[in-house]
Amino acid sequence: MTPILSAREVSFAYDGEPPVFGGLSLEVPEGRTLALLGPNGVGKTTLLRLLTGGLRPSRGQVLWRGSPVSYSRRGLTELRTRVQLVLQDPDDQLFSASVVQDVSFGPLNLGLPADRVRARVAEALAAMEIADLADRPTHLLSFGQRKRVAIAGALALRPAVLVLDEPTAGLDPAGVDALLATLAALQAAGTTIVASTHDVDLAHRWADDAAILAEGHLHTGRAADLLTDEALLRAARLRPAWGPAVGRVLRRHGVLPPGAPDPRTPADL
Amino acid sequence: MTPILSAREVSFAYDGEPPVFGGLSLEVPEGRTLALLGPNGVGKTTLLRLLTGGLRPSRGQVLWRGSPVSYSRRGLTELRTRVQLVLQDPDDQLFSASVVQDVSFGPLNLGLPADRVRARVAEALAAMEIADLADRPTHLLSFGQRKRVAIAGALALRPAVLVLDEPTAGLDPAGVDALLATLAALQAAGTTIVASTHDVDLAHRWADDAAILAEGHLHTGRAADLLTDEALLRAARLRPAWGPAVGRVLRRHGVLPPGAPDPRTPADL
Amino acid sequence: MHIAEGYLPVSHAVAWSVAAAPFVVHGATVLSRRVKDSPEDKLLLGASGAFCFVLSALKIPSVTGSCSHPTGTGLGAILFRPPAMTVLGTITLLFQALLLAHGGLTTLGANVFSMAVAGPWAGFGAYLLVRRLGLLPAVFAGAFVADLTTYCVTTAQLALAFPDAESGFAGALAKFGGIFAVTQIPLAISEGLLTVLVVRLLRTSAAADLTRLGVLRPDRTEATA
Amino acid sequence: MLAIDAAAYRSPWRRHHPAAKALLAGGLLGCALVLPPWPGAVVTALVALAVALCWARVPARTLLRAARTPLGFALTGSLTFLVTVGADGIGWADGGPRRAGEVVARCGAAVLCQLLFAGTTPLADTLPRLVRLGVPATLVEVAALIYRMLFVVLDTTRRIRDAQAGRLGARSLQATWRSLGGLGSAVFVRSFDRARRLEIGLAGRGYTGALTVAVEPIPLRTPFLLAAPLPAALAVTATLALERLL
Repeated sequence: MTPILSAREVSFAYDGEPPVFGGLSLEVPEGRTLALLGPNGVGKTTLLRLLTGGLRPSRGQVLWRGSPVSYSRRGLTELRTRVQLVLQDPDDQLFSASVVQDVSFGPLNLGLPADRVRARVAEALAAMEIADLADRPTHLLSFGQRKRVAIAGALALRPAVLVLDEPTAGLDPAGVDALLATLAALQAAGTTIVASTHDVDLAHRWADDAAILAEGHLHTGRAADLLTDEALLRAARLRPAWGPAVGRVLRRHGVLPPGAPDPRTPADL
Repeated sequence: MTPILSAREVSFAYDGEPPVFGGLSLEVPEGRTLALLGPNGVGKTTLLRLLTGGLRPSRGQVLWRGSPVSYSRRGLTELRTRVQLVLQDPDDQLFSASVVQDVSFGPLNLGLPADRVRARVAEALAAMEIADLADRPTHLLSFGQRKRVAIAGALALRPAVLVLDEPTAGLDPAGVDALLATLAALQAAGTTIVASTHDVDLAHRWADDAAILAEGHLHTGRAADLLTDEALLRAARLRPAWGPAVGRVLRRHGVLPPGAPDPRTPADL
Repeated sequence: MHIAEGYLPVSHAVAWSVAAAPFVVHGATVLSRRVKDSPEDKLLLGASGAFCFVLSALKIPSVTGSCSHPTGTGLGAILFRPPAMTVLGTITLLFQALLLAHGGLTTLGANVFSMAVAGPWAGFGAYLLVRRLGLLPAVFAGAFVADLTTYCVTTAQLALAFPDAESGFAGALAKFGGIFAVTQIPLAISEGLLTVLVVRLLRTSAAADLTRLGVLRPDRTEATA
Repeated sequence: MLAIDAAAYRSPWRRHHPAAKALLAGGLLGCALVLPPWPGAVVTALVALAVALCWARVPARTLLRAARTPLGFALTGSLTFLVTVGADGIGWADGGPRRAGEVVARCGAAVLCQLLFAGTTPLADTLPRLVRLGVPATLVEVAALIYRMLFVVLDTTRRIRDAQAGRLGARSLQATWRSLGGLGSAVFVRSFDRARRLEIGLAGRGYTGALTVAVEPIPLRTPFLLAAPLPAALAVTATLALERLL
């Protein structure tokens, strides 16, 4: 099946700097969740910005359902109604003091009429479970609430693919759980989700597929396979997850039957 | 033994807001590491700022070796040469153009002569293992490097107690490992360390003592006891750590002998 | 030195609003053109405005030992040019009136004239005159003159509104001038010093921005001076 | 973070249209400026205070704290009315105290009206509506952007200042200056950096130059609109009645 979004041999260098990476390929299968892992500074954010049209590859192509993305104004508008990026720091995306005004920005840029904009805003706030924050000023919200508003701003464009840069950074465990539940509901409603992280436990708990970016190479595969490959994780300067390690020990000692899945959280034990 | 730093029944409210908490007591034993845990928004940062003289309790006292801290200019100077706070975002602490200038800020404010300032800076950079960054402009450093420079800026005042707010936030696993190793070296050299986090695994791996702030109450005790109390952790909206959970299962099935310590990282398995 | 809401008689409030209006309109026209050419400038203007507001909220020690707030108009005029500073200053003054009750809505015109028109233009003029002698002396001159001009204009505004019973405008000028000089002249010196400290650091930490804003010359010989 | 701003969002009048609130507070402000200071300004001040505290429920503490700076200015400035400068030097002015009292009363009343509006009407509700009054959209967008970034930058400033104090940055005058220079430049750098990151964040949402947003409609409620001119009418009536009595 054609992936919904893919990168083919993309390279990128910021103006006047050495290339961040050269020739990476990635396929995002439709309707699934993909975790992009790697240590800090390896280019995860750059790759996400390439996938969402925010940067243009110096070589290679980004493809939407197999067709190369056009970087004309129209082509970019088309891509952005399909793929939305949520940055790590919500303050980088929230420009309005009013939650409703901020979320309405994307739909208005699409040229939708006022009543449809209102409907989109209400829908996005409901999906993020923050309808009650509609009247609150952005600057009096907590970090976790601002994060949700930023995601709602992306959802208001009804993207088919939602791309999140370190979505759980700065959230406490309860906040992480709540956000993962919301993302799961989005996925169930048909949205494809890509998220970067350097937390292997988190990726193991949440992702269907994984891509590990290390030393300029991208390793891709099913999360269950890739995230249990300790040699690869070590090479990528990541810490192996508890779940697979515990599962292995328990199976070795016969506590878990051979075919049973690895535990995902300590509560599974 | 008298704790090196303590809070006795401290309450605090920001101007015109309801109190963050009322009547908390905490003792920081000398030469050990204490983890302060709790969900976001519960007042961890406020408590750390009270302990380091950045805020003055509305009721209650902060004590240095059993004597109440004086909030006179002289009293605060004295406290701050003994207790230093490192904020979560290093950019809030770096305001000079170069690393050396930044780290020298504290010693210069102490009024030390130039050669002693230089010695202090060199010592702090060496302790944080960033002597090679001395002449670099701060804004060209990576996040992890900036974090180390921020800590060096605090160490240059030669504090007996180093207080860190979410020191590992934003660091990747390799960065976390390296920072924990550096903090261990500081502790070995006699520095008492207090750090806030909402990562129970991290606290379990690193701290001697723990304090859990939940719903306005502070629960304190040895890390090994407190961090295995699942009911308490759940009440504090924290996720139980893998280590103790895995240890319990392994002991129950006879894989680990009854007295053996819990694993601290998946690599221990 | 913000003239509080209701302090000026209605006729004076109206007159100063009329006097300030052409400058604000001119500034707004300049800005609109700039933003149309490069949309990203709108975000930089937002940042600049926020910076100006925060700068004017800093407490700085004055030479007399008391504390006061800088106007920030000199640095603003040097960094963003007087027309832009008139607009940013007007917005800042509106926010100060509504968020801090510093200055008022009916006195907005008078405050805009002293702090967002006279101060920036005088400061920028002084800056240009001294620029040959080097960046930092020029920055000091710009900030000092902008602050002092603001104070002089406000004094004149008050003296016009409340002339002395015997000696009229001149006497009132002396009275208002005298009573506010105690805080304002040391403050002007302090603001000049602070602005020099800030620009000196910016020369290393934000050389590219200063060059783009036209404060540093592109050859960057001053960046290392 | 800013007490008046926070009060405005929590105000029970939040759901009233800004125009209705402007009519109410503006009417009172007109009374403060136009009615004879005695007894007009005093009456207006009392009416404005009563409306603010009892009807709009602006927190008394916020109101009083905010009024301190403008009243301090009014008092200092009005000291000059007590003396007169003539050919034969400085002397006490005839009727000086009365003139000072009048100006301070007028200013105090006006400040309370201003705070009545500011303490009940969030800027996020007011700013986008300025376009309908003929203010150019670009200007309104820049103002709204400044308003949003203000809080991000203020927060940064507070944290940097705390960090400096923690490292003895306020220990001596020299240290204070060193801190202020660092603070000013760091805030500039952080503000500009923030603007550039916001540009990246908004580009993905389709930013091409206009920050158009949908303004939530706030209905103009007839009862409140009808009640809005009443405080001013009350102030005028009471002043006229008192003038006849006195």
